[in-house]
Amino acid sequence: MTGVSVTFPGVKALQSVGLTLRAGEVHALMGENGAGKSTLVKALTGVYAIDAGTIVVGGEPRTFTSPAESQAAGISTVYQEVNLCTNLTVAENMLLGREPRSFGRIDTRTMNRRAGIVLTRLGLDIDPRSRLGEHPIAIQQLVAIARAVDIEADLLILDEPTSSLDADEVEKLFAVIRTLRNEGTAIVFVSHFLDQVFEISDRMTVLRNGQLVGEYVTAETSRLELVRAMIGRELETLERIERQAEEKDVVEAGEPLLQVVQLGRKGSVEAVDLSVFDGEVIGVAGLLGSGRTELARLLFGADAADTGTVSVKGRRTRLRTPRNAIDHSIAFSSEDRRAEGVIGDLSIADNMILALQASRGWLRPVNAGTKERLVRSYIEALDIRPPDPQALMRNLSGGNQQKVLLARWLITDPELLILDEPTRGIDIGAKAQIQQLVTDLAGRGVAVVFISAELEEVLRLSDRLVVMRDRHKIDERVNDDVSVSDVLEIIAGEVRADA
Amino acid sequence: GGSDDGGSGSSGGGGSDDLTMGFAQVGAESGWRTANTKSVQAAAKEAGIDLKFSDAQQKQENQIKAIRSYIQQRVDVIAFSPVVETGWDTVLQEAKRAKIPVILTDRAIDSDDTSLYETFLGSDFVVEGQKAGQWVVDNAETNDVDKDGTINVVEITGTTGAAPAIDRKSGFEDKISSDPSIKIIASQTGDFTRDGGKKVMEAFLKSKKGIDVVYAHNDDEGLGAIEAIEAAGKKPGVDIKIVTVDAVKDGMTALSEGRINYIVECNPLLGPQLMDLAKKVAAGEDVPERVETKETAFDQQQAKKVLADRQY
Amino acid sequence: MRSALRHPLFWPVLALGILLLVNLVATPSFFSVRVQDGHLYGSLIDILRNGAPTLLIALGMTLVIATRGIDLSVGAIVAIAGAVSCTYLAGAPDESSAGRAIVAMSLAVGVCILLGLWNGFLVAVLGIQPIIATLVLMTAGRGLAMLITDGQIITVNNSLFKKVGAGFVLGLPVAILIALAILLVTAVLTRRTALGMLIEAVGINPEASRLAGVRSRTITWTVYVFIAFCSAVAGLMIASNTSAADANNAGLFIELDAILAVVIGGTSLAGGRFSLTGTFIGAMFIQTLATTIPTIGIPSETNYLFKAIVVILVCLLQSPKARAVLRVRRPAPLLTRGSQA
Amino acid sequence: MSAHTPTADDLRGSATDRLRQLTPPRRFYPVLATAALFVGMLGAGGIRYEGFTSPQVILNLLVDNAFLIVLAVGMTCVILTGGIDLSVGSVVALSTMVAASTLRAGWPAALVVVAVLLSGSVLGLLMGLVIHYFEIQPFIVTLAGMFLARGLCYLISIESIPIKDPTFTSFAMGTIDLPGGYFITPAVLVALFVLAVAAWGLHMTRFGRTVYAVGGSEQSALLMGLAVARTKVGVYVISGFCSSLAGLLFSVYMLSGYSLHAVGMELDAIAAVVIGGTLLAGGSGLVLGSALGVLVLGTIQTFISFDGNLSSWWTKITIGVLLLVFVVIQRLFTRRQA
Ligand SMILES: Nc1ncnc2c1ncn2[C@@H]1O[C@H](COP(=O)(O)OP(=O)(O)OP(=O)(O)O)[C@@H](O)[C@H]1O
Ligand SMILES: Nc1ncnc2c1ncn2[C@@H]1O[C@H](COP(=O)(O)OP(=O)(O)OP(=O)(O)O)[C@@H](O)[C@H]1O
Ligand SMILES: [Mg+2]
Ligand SMILES: [Mg+2]
Repeated sequence: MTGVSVTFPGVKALQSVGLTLRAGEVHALMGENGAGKSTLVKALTGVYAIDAGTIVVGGEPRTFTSPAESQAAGISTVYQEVNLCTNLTVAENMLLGREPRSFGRIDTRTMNRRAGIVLTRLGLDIDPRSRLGEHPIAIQQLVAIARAVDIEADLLILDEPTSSLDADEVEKLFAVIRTLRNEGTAIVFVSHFLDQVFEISDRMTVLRNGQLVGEYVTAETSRLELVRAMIGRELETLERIERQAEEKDVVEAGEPLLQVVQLGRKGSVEAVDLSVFDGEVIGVAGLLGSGRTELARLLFGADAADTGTVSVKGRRTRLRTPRNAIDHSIAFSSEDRRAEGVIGDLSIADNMILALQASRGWLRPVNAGTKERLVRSYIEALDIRPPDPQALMRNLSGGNQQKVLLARWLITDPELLILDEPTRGIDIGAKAQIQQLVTDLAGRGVAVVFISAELEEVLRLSDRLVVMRDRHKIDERVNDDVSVSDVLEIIAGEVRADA
Repeated sequence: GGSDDGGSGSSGGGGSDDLTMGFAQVGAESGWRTANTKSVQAAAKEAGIDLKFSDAQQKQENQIKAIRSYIQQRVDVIAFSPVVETGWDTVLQEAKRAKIPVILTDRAIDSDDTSLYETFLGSDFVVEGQKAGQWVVDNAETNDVDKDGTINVVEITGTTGAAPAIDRKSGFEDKISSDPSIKIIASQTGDFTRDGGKKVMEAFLKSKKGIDVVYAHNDDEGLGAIEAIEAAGKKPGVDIKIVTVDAVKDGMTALSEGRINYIVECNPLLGPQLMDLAKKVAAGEDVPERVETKETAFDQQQAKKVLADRQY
Repeated sequence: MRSALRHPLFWPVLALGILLLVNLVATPSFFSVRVQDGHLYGSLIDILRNGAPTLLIALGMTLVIATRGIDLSVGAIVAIAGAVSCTYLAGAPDESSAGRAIVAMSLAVGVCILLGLWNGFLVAVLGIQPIIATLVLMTAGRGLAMLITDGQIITVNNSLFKKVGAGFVLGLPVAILIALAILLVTAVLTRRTALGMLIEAVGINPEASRLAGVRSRTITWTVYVFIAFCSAVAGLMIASNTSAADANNAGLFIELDAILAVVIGGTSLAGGRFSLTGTFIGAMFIQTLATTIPTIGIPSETNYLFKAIVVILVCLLQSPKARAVLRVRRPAPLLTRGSQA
Repeated sequence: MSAHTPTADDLRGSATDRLRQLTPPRRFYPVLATAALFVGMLGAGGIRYEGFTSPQVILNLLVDNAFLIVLAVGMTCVILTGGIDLSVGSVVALSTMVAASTLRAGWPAALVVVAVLLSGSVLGLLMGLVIHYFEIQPFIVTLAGMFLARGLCYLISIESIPIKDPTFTSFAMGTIDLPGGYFITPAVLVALFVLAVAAWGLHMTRFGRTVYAVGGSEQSALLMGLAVARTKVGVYVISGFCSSLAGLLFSVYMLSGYSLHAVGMELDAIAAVVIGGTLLAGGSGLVLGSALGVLVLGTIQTFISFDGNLSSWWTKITIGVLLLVFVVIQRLFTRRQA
């Protein structure tokens, strides 16, 4: 595609961008949050109409006016936010529109079998007949990928497919991508994980502010060059954090801020003991589906626990609803931002202020001046784009939405902040900022529970590490130089011991 | 469910060998209908007839269902006030097969097969319209309030498509066609309600000039029109003449106060006559094919006389 | 001009304007307002006065719809309010005293608020789908109203009571003044406090709102109580307008008018962002339409046809998509609607 | 669910698989709840009223509600996509009107049937096109459709028109005798056939699955490259078709055309669908549930007529209360399962 432009009211999301894709090659699309990657993907596949420019497929100029058309032309896409139907089964989601039929009726048996095969190929052990909505967001993402892979396309586009996957899943995905590449499929891969990009891609295109920065051959480009191309400045922040994190030492003394004993919920998490002290970062590690999210939801009262006790600052209490938790200055940023975070039709400002406003009650509105000041300062601090407080949340790029949601909780000035995948879909610059933020908060005495699929990140930030497996807490240790392989060993060891 | 309200009184005489009657009422859409229901219920109690009553909520299909269930329950007589004239053949065939006699009340049905029912008891809406029209014609002199030689009538009709509305309109038009000086200058539905009558009349008063007579298809619409006329600073019954149909108590009061000029009666108190017929029919006696209720019309003088013992 | 064109209320206002113009052409005296018995008198005044109940209910409906709900029981509540107040008044020894009227009206409003609590309970606590939860009261409520009035039309004679729906203050109809006052208070309550934003948040994404600590249950519950209150006042106006309680017909189909007003005013039935000004214009539009029919002499048989055509035209006019199709090609064909995951 | 170890998993997996085949999938729970409650209601009626549970009374539920079943089937399709169709009641009335007036004008019965079905489908098509391409809310478009159809009825005639066509009358009088002296009508067969076709179509065809997908998330369905436009317009055509078919059954049932027929029947249809466990938000529900919903409403009616002592207002109140009891119990039922 050449010279492609897309304009939204008030935003030039893409200006004259070109992109060349070759068969049998993995092409990475890089850029900061809001650079225009997802827009480019959507323009290419007919979701957005393009204002200018041409798209040429196999030598023929084409304009797609709907995703259906691009799919028919051999382009298979996984969009950034998981776009599946949670009310249908996994198999149905994978094969919608391409169901195997016999005598005009859908052959459910074949459908389930076929879905099962593709899922296994991606290392997913789930029942194709189960409802998609029952699965955590990471599984949903894998199902979306499975769907795209199963469409035997000439061009496969993956917009941040790995944002919620852990190392294991990523490896399996890459294996599949390599096979497809060797079979001659062209692949577009969007990600903020530089390691992954360098591992899998052959070529990279970098966008910044809707404009093309350039195309690079991966093998000939260094990380530093790439980062500089993406954000246009040097990246020292990352290193600075590592230093700080190491310097810090927390005294686990006195009353824990939050203490739970044998906290559990039928069908979700079994009897967990945990104490959280002021100014401490607790990292929660575990494989996909190990129950990290569920634990976080129990700590926040998003799901009501049915066993165990909770005390906040030594006082026994119950966390039955998020309101209870918020009243105890606990905050929780969910991993599923689209379903559980974003209020799409409200502005950035309203989204940011929501939690604070909710805890104040409707009768005491945050006054306009304070609101403006708070919102502006967080827009600036987190570098949210567009920096317009009145922009609608649903028009923001994925990463920027995540930042707004973080700001929502920071504004409430919590004593305990539970972050479930806070860095999902966030560019490296912003990721560094957020990590910095966590460190700063801890420095100021805020306790943080930090959940991330990226083990390195968890290890880098946390003072204490909780390891989960199969909905159990299987280990807890002070994080002094625990390494990724140590953690994996903990998980694996337990498995072996179990079996 | 299953709570029993005081007003229905089913087991008047008590004994199980009593006559059982299934009565499928149209609904309770107006005060007139409620009076009709009460009359039937009271008369049944009086006559010692076990009454199975059902309210169809203005839906023909509900009436049919009710009749079906009466057939299932093997009642002795079925009576009903048809929502519409048409569409009764099937279910009445079933009743006939089950040898249950049927009495129509209030309104006839349109069927070629008159053996489907024993008799009809009720009034004729066309005649009511004619009576109203005749009154306008007869009093042409006084009705031409503004003395311009033409009598401008505005008509507030009942619910569009409802049988009384259609018949009262055609009966009225039928009579006034004899006098070229009488013209309907506007006609609009007031849905048989006071609120509707008032709103329609408000609009007429502003958009039409020289209104002499209001013809409302029922008292309620007429009462609504009165409110609108008074709000416009005119005297109802004097500056604008009003003729309505029904003769419910509120209407009669207004008539006796001179705010309405003429009311054609439509009598809801069919109960006693119905019970008489039911007993005869059940006993296999011959009954006339058509029994008209005694109905009259009232002017202001007559209204004053009968107002005191008006029950509904 | 361009910014006016882009204003969401431009099209509803335009539609209202056109409708008024049609009336003016058909009946030149349509706009004339004169003083009659010390108050203003004319078609426009009628529209304001008769439109007040619809406006009130549409106001409540706006908030209910903003939380993704709907309330079908408003008509029944209207009937109950009228029935309670008139039956009480008619049974009172001093029927025409002002004190009685106040007691009667407070009683009616009180009863209706209980009904609102009931609806809210079904929706917010038991989690029954709003349409079916309120369908219960829609059916049973009219029965209750008839039970109260014994199926009769109860006529009352009380000058204070009559004022609410048919009276005038400072030359203006009391009904519209009450409705506007409630509109104003609601506007202040929703827009000057955080209530509006919280209601919208609950309507757009209930789960995200809950996790952000919004008391969505209380908010949902409150809006059902509020619409019941609005319906009660509307019911009093309707009863007062003819000084009679008609349990069968009072407020029949008013829920459709109210919903139509809300939608014409630009609030989406999918919940979320709402516009009270839009609702005001929508309600006035509906009432103008109702007045237009007898004024310009549309035959009864074609009322529905006329209404259908007007509704379609207004909605087409209002839909950005339809205007775009009629004008030029525009980009961004998809994703204008938020999805509800 | 399953752990990550293959060994333990093999054993557990197959065991749970077998179990899974025995217990019905979760999406059937609401319908099962409706069915259980329906049976419970019949039982309660049988205890309270003599003859309530006689087979013919139950068959009459079908006989008297065949048209409503057809209507509810169409409505279910629309609601499954997250839409709603308020026009169905009016379209039923219009269909009876068209049928009655064309028959009176001497058209052959077959032609009349085709004309009615066609006009209903075309009206549905128009509404679907407006809803999808102009992005106007279904509630409003179909409300306009409701006014339009009702208005057209009046245009044809404001008086009721009897149907005297021999084909129609023989269809109306015809019964299908069942062993034991019981009977149903041909309309029941039509309704059951429509129900079966719809159930099959929704579960066994691509169109049907797309209906569910659109209801789950229209945006996702679009991004998955599904034929969203065709599906969304399609369900309104189906609903229009079902309404006109229901209208035909209704005109057979009534043997007349009347512009005030079926006032408010759209609410009955919606109520039946919702009682049957379908979510108004779309994406979840079964047509079978809607048919059960119709039977539940019919049972409430039967309660009323068997009682025979309820005055008009107690009738309304009782209907409301029974509806309430039903939805609350159903809600508690399904909530515990969820
Ligand atoms: N529908 C829309 N309306 C208005 N603006 C939009 C819309 N969609 C995207 N934008 C804007 O276009 C720009 C590019 O967004 P895009 O989603 O392509 O970013 P991205 O590179 O994918 O970022 P991320 O890494 O955060 O996903 C952003 O500024 C965003 O706010
Ligand atoms: N590989 C898998 N196979 C089957 N089910 C899985 C798998 N992974 C996760 N699950 C499901 O995930 C649920 C636990 O999810 P939870 O969200 O707590 O996990 P998590 O550790 O937070 O993972 P994530 O980081 O993906 O959110 C389990 O109930 C299970 O149904
Ligand atoms: Mg993106
Ligand atoms: Mg998780």
